[in-house]
Amino acid sequence: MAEKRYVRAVNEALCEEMERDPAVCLLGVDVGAPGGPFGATRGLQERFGPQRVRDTPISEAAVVGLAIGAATLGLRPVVEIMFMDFLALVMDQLVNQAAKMRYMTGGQAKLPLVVRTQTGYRDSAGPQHAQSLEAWLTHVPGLKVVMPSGPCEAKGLLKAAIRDDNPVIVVENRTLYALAEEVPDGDYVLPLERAAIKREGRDVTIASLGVMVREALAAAETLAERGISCEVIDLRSANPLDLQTVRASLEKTNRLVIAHSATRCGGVGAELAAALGEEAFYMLDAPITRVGAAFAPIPFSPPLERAIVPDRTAIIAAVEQVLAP
Amino acid sequence: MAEKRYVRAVNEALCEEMERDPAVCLLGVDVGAPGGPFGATRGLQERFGPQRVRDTPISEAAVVGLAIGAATLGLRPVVEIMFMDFLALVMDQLVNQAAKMRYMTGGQAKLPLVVRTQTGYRDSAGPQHAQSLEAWLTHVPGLKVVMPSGPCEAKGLLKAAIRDDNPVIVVENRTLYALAEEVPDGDYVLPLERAAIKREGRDVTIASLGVMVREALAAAETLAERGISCEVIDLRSANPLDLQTVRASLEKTNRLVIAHSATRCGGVGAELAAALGEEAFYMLDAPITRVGAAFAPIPFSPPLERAIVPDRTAIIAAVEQVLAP
Amino acid sequence: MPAEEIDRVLARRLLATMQLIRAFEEAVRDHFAARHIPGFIHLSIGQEAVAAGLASALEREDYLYVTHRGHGHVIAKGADLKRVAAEIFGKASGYCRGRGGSMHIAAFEVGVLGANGVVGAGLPHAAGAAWALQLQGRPQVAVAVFGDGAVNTGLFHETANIASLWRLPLLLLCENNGYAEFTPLSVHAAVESVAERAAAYRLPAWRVDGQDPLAVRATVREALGRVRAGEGPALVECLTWRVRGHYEGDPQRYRSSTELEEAVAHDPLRLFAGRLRREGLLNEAEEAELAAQARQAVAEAIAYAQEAALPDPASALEDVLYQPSGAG
Amino acid sequence: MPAEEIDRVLARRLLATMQLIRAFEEAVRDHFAARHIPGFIHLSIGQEAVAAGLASALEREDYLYVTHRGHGHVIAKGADLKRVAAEIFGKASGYCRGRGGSMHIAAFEVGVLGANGVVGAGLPHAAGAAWALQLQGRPQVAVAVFGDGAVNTGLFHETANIASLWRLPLLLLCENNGYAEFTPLSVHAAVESVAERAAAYRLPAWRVDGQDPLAVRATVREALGRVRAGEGPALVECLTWRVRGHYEGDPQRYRSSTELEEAVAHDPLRLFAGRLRREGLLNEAEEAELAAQARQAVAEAIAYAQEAALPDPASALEDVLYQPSGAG
Ligand SMILES: Cc1ncc(C[n+]2csc(CCOP(=O)(O)OP(=O)(O)O)c2C)c(N)n1
Ligand SMILES: Cc1ncc(C[n+]2csc(CCOP(=O)(O)OP(=O)(O)O)c2C)c(N)n1
Ligand SMILES: [Mg+2]
Ligand SMILES: [Mg+2]
Repeated sequence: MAEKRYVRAVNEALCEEMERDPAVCLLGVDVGAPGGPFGATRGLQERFGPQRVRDTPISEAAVVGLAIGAATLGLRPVVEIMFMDFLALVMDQLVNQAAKMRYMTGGQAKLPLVVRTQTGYRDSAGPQHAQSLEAWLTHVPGLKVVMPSGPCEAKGLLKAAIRDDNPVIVVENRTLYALAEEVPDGDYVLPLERAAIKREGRDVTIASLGVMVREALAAAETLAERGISCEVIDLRSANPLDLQTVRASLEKTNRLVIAHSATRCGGVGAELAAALGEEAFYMLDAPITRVGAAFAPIPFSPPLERAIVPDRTAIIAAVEQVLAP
Repeated sequence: MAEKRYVRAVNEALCEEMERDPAVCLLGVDVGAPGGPFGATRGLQERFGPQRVRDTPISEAAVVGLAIGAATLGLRPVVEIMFMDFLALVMDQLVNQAAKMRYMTGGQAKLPLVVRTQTGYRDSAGPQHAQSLEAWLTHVPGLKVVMPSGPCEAKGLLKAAIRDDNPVIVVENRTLYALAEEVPDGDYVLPLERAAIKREGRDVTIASLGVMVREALAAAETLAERGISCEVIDLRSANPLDLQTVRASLEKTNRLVIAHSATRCGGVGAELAAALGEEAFYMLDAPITRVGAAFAPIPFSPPLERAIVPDRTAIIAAVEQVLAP
Repeated sequence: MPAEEIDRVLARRLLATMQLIRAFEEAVRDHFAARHIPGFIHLSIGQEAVAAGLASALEREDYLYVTHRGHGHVIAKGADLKRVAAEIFGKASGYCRGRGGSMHIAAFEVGVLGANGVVGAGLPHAAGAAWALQLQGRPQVAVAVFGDGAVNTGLFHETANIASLWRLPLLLLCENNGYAEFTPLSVHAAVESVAERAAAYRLPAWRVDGQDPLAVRATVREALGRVRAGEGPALVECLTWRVRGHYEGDPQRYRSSTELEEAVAHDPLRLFAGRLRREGLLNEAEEAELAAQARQAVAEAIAYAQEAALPDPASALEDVLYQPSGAG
Repeated sequence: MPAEEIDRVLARRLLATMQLIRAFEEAVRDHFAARHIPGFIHLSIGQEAVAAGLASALEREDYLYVTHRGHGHVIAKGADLKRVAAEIFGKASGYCRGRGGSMHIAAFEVGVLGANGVVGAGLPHAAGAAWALQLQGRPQVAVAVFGDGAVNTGLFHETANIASLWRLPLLLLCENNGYAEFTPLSVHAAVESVAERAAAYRLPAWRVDGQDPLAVRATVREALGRVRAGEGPALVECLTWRVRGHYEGDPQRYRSSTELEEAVAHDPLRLFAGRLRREGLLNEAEEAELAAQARQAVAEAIAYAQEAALPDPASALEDVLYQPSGAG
């Protein structure tokens, strides 16, 4: 075990899985010789050769399509889509093709395919480079979607994704790439479909996703100083959503705040709130409250961006609101 | 006023708007000489010429892109995307381009652009021709989305969409194309952002979308025989959602069932339930219950398809559930 | 077709394949009209020589991706006619358990990895299969069949560029029937010859009479010779005639009766059988016998499909995801 | 450039434009390094002759769509330098009110209808603008600028086919700098010449030295002659050299020092100024004065941008939708 940065944890996961299984191979714009736009694939082409680590043209839809065909024949391709916004270019291949392939062929196809992508904000990446679009994928039967909230998850979830025999989308966060923490060496694999309790608490449950887990933990820290005890859940998976873990926490706290980076309206929090609002109706002492981005594109200029995207302050306000008498 | 089929109401709206405003023009696969795959554009190329009613190659993303450029210069293009499933091919142009164009240019661009598409099920169209994907669009600031539930809406909402200066997606329903009802002649324009109460009732509110409005009305009829009085709301718009109308109804009924064709998980119903679960928490006498498609692709074979997609029976069951003591 | 001598066995095999496809699709046409078959149906009547010629040039282990108009290719590749029929009828014993239907038949056991309801979407899948073959060092090739309409999709372009760049063992086989649904080629493509567009990717390309199964076969063999030798992908454009509408029920108002008569005049079965008779390779009795065999096989397949059980509604939620055995 | 006599006024104007772009981008480079500018920055240093030559061949009323590497074109088209700078600095008085930044500058008042952060995505917009011009019977043209990397996107293909088919008044102008981010052309395209790919759409195409503003201008004028005459779209490929990294901060590990030196050796400003001096059209003092003017204009623009107000956070929710005046 050693301190590793998030991006290094991704790199390690890829490297180890490629060592372990010759069927694992990488595809994407600049993933090869350049080592990836953020360095996630650094050194891998040197190590595994240009056939297994392939730079592609700017042809995202075809590249996901290639991965589908290759996965059908037993490869385990890992595609990098540089920014999550560009998922919009590959939705047909992801949704109409990959997600339905097994079902539509009556079980003939098995599709061990990973799409890695990343999102992030507060770095003025602007309207076309900062979206969190996982809610689209939550609506799609046949996909799995995870959002690693830190270096451990980055490694453990990616390894699990590569070993899974279904299409899995892994949404990393570029603003966390430089974050370091202790990450287990070697075979460290986390379950894809399970949420994790990151901090135990009694008064309010905060269910959070991706980078917002960090904000939720910071909010919980501040709130603890005010005598409020928050249970922070890292949902980890956006498809499927681990309702059970959140429900179990609600049994204790009876209050729920949901926090994600994506636009609040129509985000993953909507499904979570709707599902638990139904299932756990009689458990709730206050309305389920959601924190997410305001209903606007994400602007470039820092003060505007800050006005649109959520942070720990918004979580604190939401917690206080659900606790208000 | 005369009886008109749904598809004829669409045709009339297009024709009248093209008469009224020479900037209105049509684009899409087979919309020209052939009059559209479902006849919605029949006769329009003859009438308005091949420049204003243009058959396009199978290049959906570029065609939406063309419409964006043309709209910027003052045309009011109406693009037809043959099946809603194919929206997956144009998500970048819709979401990263059209939806953000006005915002991203600081208000320089005005984008009067309509995308007409259609969905439907119970006709064994199979996994790639039967999806309702409006929830994706609900999550996108900068778009308007309507789903006409009958011939009147088909005409009135389409005319409003064409006159609106923003990108509007109109989701028709092919299984309703042959349905006829009285539709006002001439200038009949419905507001884009407002839900309509289709049946008044006291006990339960059913908020429904698109073809499910018809199922909800049928369910309400049956339930009335059992002494249950349902208020049926046609949401009409998926973006924005008219929460006010539903909330006002809830004040009376205190119980809400939401019904749409789309996959239940992550559908528009999630946002509606989450938003009202928060806003109207203290009004609710029972959990908000959602009816939608099961979590699977939509299969071809009729018994399988029926097992996946929702209908009036599911609505009746949901209403009975929210009324159960 | 070059003036080499025609191999009698091969010729009959090609004719038999074409007859089987024709008989099958005529039966599908009739059962669809009689409402025994749900959904949409796209028939390849008139285009059978492409499927027969192509498949005869492939090994069983080669991979094939087809289109919404794919019955012919699936049958020619050797799929079990009963399971094809059962799929089209939406039955549980269909290749896809009734989930796909006509537009989505896949028969992995004979290398048919999928049809597609989204035009162009299968092209990169074939290239991906070819990439896997290349990586795995296997001798097979992958073939993507697509129509003239698909050539205008972005995916055609992206796929052709990557395939050429990576020298993938891929054959791009275009069935140019001059129409994308109701829109003629001249209205949807800036260049009438698909093969001509191949130069933009440095793809070697051939243009061939798609009504002649021997010509299709010879051209595909020539192209595949290069592909199998590791020289990278190739494109073959087959000029062919669609006799029926885009889908069953299409009244074809957009085609003149002269044009329709011309399409019928290009019937590949009649042309090929006539030629075999003229060259003394087939007499009328033999032709009739082959046709009878095809009809017989089709009748059995259709009867099977009609009697086969519908899927259990409870199975509708199976196989959304692959579940390793033992897992929930 | 043909041996015709160079027009002194034009030559100086071209040089001045290039100097303005260069001075502006050098200032942006420095202020970005000093963290005065948020976000990402893509500079066109080394490529200025394309922007200057192209813009000099356009009318003010012609429309232009540019890329993530678009500062030069926006400036050359005549945009207000202050508002360009303010946008890049994220200020309220920027062209896009600070919502777009470097990657999304649009200046409608001078016909720049947008830059794009999604490679290839602006191509159909330009074609759509051209379609509107055609329908409206207006004499202008639309121009799409894009890089060699964008040629591999499906949208390039779909747009080129439609534009040719519809004979749109569109110029496709490719800046081939040999790289898409860190990936060289040979690794991303099956065919090294973009112009060669134009034949697949029956597009007339030219390939020109993009370091020579007069050559770019002459070629664009020739191409636009056809376009304005209603003969349909055309493609011009400008061969050019990117001196800086893909974005500011890119250490360019993927390029040898020889290659970088070669890029610098192709500096279009030095080459063009040298030539003007050799031909007696410019002396050193005049060159220095032009450069000083450029630096002065840039200094004013940057000072303006630095002092300009940040946007009011309360304005962040404005203009998500167009609201007719009077409506809520
Ligand atoms: C992306 C997409 N757009 C539109 C359609 C509707 N559609 C189905 S088949 C077809 C025409 C295809 O033409 P072609 O590729 O020539 O094949 P053919 O039908 O002639 O065999 C169209 C437009 C579709 N299925 N997919
Ligand atoms: C669809 C898409 N894929 C990837 C990227 C990331 N990206 C930004 S610029 C660029 C390279 C573009 O190369 P080129 O078109 O040659 O333009 P240049 O940067 O050389 O001017 C890439 C891959 C993107 N912005 N959009
Ligand atoms: Mg065709
Ligand atoms: Mg480039």
